[in-house]
Amino acid sequence: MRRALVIFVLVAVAIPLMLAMAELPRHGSPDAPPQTHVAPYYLEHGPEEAGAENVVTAVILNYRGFDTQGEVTVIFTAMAAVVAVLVAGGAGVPADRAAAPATTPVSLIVRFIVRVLAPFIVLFSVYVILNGHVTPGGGFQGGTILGALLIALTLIMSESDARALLPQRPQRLLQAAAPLTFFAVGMIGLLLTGDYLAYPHSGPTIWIATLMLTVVEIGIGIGGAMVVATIFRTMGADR
Amino acid sequence: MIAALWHNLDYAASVILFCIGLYAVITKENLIKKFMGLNIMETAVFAFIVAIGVVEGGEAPIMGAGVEPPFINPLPQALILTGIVVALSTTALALSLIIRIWKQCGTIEADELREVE
Amino acid sequence: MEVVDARAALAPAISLVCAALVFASADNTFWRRFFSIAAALAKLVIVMSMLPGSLRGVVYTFNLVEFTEGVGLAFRADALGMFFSVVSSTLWLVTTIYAIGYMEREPNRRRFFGFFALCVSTTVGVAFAENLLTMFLFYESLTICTYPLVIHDETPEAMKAGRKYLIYTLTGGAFVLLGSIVTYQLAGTMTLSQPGILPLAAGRTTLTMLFVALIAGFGVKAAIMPLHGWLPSAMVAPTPVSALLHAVAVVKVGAFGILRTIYNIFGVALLRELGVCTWLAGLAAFTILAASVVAIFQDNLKRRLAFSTISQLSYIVLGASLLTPLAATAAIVHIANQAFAKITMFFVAGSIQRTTGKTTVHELAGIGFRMPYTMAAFTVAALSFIGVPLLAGFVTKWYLSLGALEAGEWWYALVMLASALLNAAYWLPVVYTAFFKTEPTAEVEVHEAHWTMLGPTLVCAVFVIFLGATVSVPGMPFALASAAVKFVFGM
Amino acid sequence: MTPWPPLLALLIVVPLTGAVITPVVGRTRAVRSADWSLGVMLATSVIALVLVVQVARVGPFSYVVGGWVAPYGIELRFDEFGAVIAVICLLGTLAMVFSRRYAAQAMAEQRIPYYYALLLLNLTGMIGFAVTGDLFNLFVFMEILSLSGYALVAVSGEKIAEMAAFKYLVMGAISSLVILLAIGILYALTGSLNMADVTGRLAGAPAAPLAVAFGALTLGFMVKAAAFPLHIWLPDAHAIAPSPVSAILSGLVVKVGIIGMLRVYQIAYGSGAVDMRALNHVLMWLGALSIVMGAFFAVFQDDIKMMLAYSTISNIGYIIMGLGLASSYGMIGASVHVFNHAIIKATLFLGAGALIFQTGKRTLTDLAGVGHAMPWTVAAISVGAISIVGIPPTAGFVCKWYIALGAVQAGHPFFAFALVFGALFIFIYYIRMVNAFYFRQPRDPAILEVTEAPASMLVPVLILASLCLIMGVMGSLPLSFIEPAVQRLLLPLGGG
Repeated sequence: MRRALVIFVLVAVAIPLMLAMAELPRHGSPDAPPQTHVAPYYLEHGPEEAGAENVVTAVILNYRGFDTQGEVTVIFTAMAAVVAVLVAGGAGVPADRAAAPATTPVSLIVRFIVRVLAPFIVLFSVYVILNGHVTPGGGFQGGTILGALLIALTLIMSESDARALLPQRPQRLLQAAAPLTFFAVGMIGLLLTGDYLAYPHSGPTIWIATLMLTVVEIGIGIGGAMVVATIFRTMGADR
Repeated sequence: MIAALWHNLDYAASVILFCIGLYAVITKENLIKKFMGLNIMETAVFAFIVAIGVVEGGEAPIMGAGVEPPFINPLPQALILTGIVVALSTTALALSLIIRIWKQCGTIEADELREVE
Repeated sequence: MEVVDARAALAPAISLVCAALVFASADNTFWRRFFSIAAALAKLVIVMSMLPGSLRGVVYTFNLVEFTEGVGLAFRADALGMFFSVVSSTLWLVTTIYAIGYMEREPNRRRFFGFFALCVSTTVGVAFAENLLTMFLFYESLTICTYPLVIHDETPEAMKAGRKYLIYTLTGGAFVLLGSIVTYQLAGTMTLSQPGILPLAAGRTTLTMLFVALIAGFGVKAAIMPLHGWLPSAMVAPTPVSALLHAVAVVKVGAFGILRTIYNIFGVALLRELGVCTWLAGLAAFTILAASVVAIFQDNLKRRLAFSTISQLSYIVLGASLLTPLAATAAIVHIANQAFAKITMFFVAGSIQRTTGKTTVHELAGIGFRMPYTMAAFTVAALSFIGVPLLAGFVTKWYLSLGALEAGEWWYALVMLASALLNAAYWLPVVYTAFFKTEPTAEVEVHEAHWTMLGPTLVCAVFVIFLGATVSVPGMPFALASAAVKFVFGM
Repeated sequence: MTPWPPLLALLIVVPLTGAVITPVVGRTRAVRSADWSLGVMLATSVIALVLVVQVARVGPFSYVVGGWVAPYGIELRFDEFGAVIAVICLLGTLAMVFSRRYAAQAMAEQRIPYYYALLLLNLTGMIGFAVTGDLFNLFVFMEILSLSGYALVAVSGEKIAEMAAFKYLVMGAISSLVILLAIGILYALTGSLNMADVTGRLAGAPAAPLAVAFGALTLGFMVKAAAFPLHIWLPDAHAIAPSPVSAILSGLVVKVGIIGMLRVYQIAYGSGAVDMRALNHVLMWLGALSIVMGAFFAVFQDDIKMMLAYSTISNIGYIIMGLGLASSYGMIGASVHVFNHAIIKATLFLGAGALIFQTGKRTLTDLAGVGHAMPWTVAAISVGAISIVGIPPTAGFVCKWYIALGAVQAGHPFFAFALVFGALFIFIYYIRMVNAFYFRQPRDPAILEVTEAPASMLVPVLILASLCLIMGVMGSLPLSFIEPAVQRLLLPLGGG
């Protein structure tokens, strides 16, 4: 009975979707509307208008920069949510299951390798963040690498050491780094050009545009790393 | 229809993936597995949207010396970058909820939880 | 002639203010009584101050607020509305005095009198409503305001009766609202100022459905036979409340709504064309007879009164649905005639219950000697119901029979006759028991109810005689009824 | 006065930035975050007010963020429907005030700054959702508000809060995905994400993908709006969340689905490519079912917040029915009910929250007689109850009247019938509530010694209750405000 119902639901979902997919413009065709309408403009004007050879980055930071501001807010929301749900959530741990081991001992090799690689990983992440406009990469990707490093370091350290890794006092500020940089850059854009989140791309002030883009990338990177690490640590701390 | 689907095989594949995810969401009792099903569905939708941007023989849309059109549509990629972040956020929240449920009720099996309620 | 005059809105509003003051007076008995009486008195004064104008043919209107285009609260005191409000405001004053005596030792008096005063407001609001929506609003408010009165005792039985009352009347209210919506859509207005606003072009089926919806909606409160179930159960309420429900406000509002539906929404001409009123008349005749038969078998005095009410109200419905001027006159004046006679009886029942604790008919043996004035008043009312000439009830029966003959439907005259006999069959035994079956112990001393209860009873009994005797005197309420009929029939 | 378009962007980014700073502000003392978020909300309200006045004067206007031309950049569009931001700001501000005392009692202090941050994010998400003119941007803001919504349900610390939040999350995430899928299909068909642009380019698109896209959008938004068979996540989530959050969730967040539907209609009718008739029928029936079933379940609830939660389902039913009728009256009524129901439901939830805060009890049985102890709060709740039933002269009446007229106008008198009797049903359970507060003997006499709620709770409740009355008396104001938008929406159908 239950199985029949499940099959029915799946079929009822799949058949209309398949029908729709069959009638969509042909996959990979260069004449399909997505390839002829908005995207060509990006490909044609992106590099000089947005100042980024990587058109994906141009779209993310320029044409759809507002989306990206929303996106960094989403991830901040997730962090706030995780913290709000897990912090000081009252007791109530079932006695028999509470006795999970506090930490799993990490082998010497892992420790050693993480420590040795750490500077290189930082370097790599900085590279990814800063080179986002010419190569695949950018703030999110670099930030995730940095965040992964923080997680890895947390794994191999004692709790107090791991705590010392991240600056305590401005921690909450750093967690909000990405949305804050967006806001700051957006407001500067508003002041300079009269439009929120606009970059002064033409004229002698072009260096300002580049600076702003770089700041945004760095902000996303730091904010992303902090958020990812915070989520992980909050989950881990709440044993 | 089958012939038309053959041309849009990528899209069809994402539908199948979507249904697999949905199956897991509906049938799995374990909350984490349920949520993994949801992640599969997310992946399916992302794959679909990214596939929209594909141009046959297209290159990555990174301009520079020595690259020739056609380029792959950059817009879906930009969108899905956002989409992935959203999915990550949802997953993080879901997992922390599951942690709390486990602490409160001592189980994360949906059928057992219904009894607890 | 139409005059914009704030009094049309002030009449409902003044009691609202008094009700608020009653609530605010907390546990201070003096102020509570003062404001209760002030509410009734103030309203009576305002209504009466408009009466001379109304008799001259002046119509007072006042638009209070407009919610959206063409939909708002507006008041209009035309002849029909004035007639109803004169009756209800007169009775209200009397009932309030009676209630003060009756509720002497009851708990929760603040709530009781507060909502009591609110009911005054809403009833006059219904009477003066310029459009269906205003009417609906006050119609529903009345339901809500009477609910705390019905459940006053807070016993499980009272709560149950209250629930039943609410379900019946609110469902009726929903039908009224539905009817209003459809009316607005069909006619583009909801005004009650015209003799009929609906066009025949709207289609027979639609109009018939609309008629059924509106009549069903108002019919619940008017207690037309299949919809009467709430009324006998609501008897658990304190007697002044029953008097209120039966004579003055609730059921009358229902009957008044039916009059408005027939005369002001559909209009006589349209209804003659549709022919739906034949069915309504049949239903009303059935209710008159069936309820009377049921009443004969009731031993509890208040229950007997309840079924009598059901029967009497259908006089109004019958008169309205015959669609002739004479029957219409009967229908309108019966609002007053039934009210005064029925309220007399309720006052008597309440006085007996409070003074002797007796509630059933067979216990009343010899009560006529203990409470002679009270039972004399009862006798007057009973004779009025039976239709003895010179009493109020006769006027109704006479005009209604004439109206039936005018319409060429003579069998309704027979119904009147049968009803008179049935009334005699259930009221005369009460009188007989009271006066001619002596109590086993011969020693009886006169022990009347307190003057706050006896006084109103006697006043109402006098009114019953008065209304019956002054039909042809100009300037009396009867003239208002005639004016209303003339307007409706375009005479 | 010419509008200064960048204000539209500031409307979103000001509270957004305010929200991310909230935890920083509240680091040392949690109560500072309350002050801060209240200030942010007030600033946002000022911006919102200016914008609403502008739209009333000059009609809809738009702004493309970053100065890029319309289909290439992200366009923010502000029209009459967008005026819902005024209600969002109002309720947000009042919820912030209400939370001051409430949060201090209901949750641990470390949580409080994050609670305010999430509340602000939630409100911002809705503001963004209401004013964006870009399909994907819509999705992003929808996720901000959904994520914060899930978390806000979980922070209350009630026993099954996390379960309710998880249920909400799974349903919400699936619906978001379905919406994203539909956006993807629309993109594949038109190559654009800008709503106006998509509308213009849909003509001639193949039928099956269009049907699936609009079906999926409707399905997704119906889940968000909690229409009848898709409502299962709502009662627990709304009943368990902290009361100010319940007010926001019930009053506003479910309306996101409705606003989404309005946008869908704008695309569908504007393009002329989609036949919405079948879908409209579904909506009408869903609406009728929601009204009746929501009211039906509500009758059997003893928990006051649970009752209010079910009542949300039935009120959403009214709105959905009004949308489905696709007649001008129905649409106007439905759009205005979005505003009015928000105010009414906030009155009720905040009032209920005050009761729970003062008494610690949440069932009608336990709360019997509380009307004598907390007269003002209970009076406000009663006003809300009268209003939600739709008795004039309160806010609920105008909309229901218009929706019923719309039903008759569209030639479906049956739905007017369903609507009126649904209202009757609703009436019955609100009478149960008022009955319990005033007329039942208290089960525990101690309840008579409870004191009135503190000012920070009472004042918002009273403001909202008086708004219920004001919106009823001045009912024509929002109606005439929203009418041009509805006429524009229905223009392709021949003016409605």
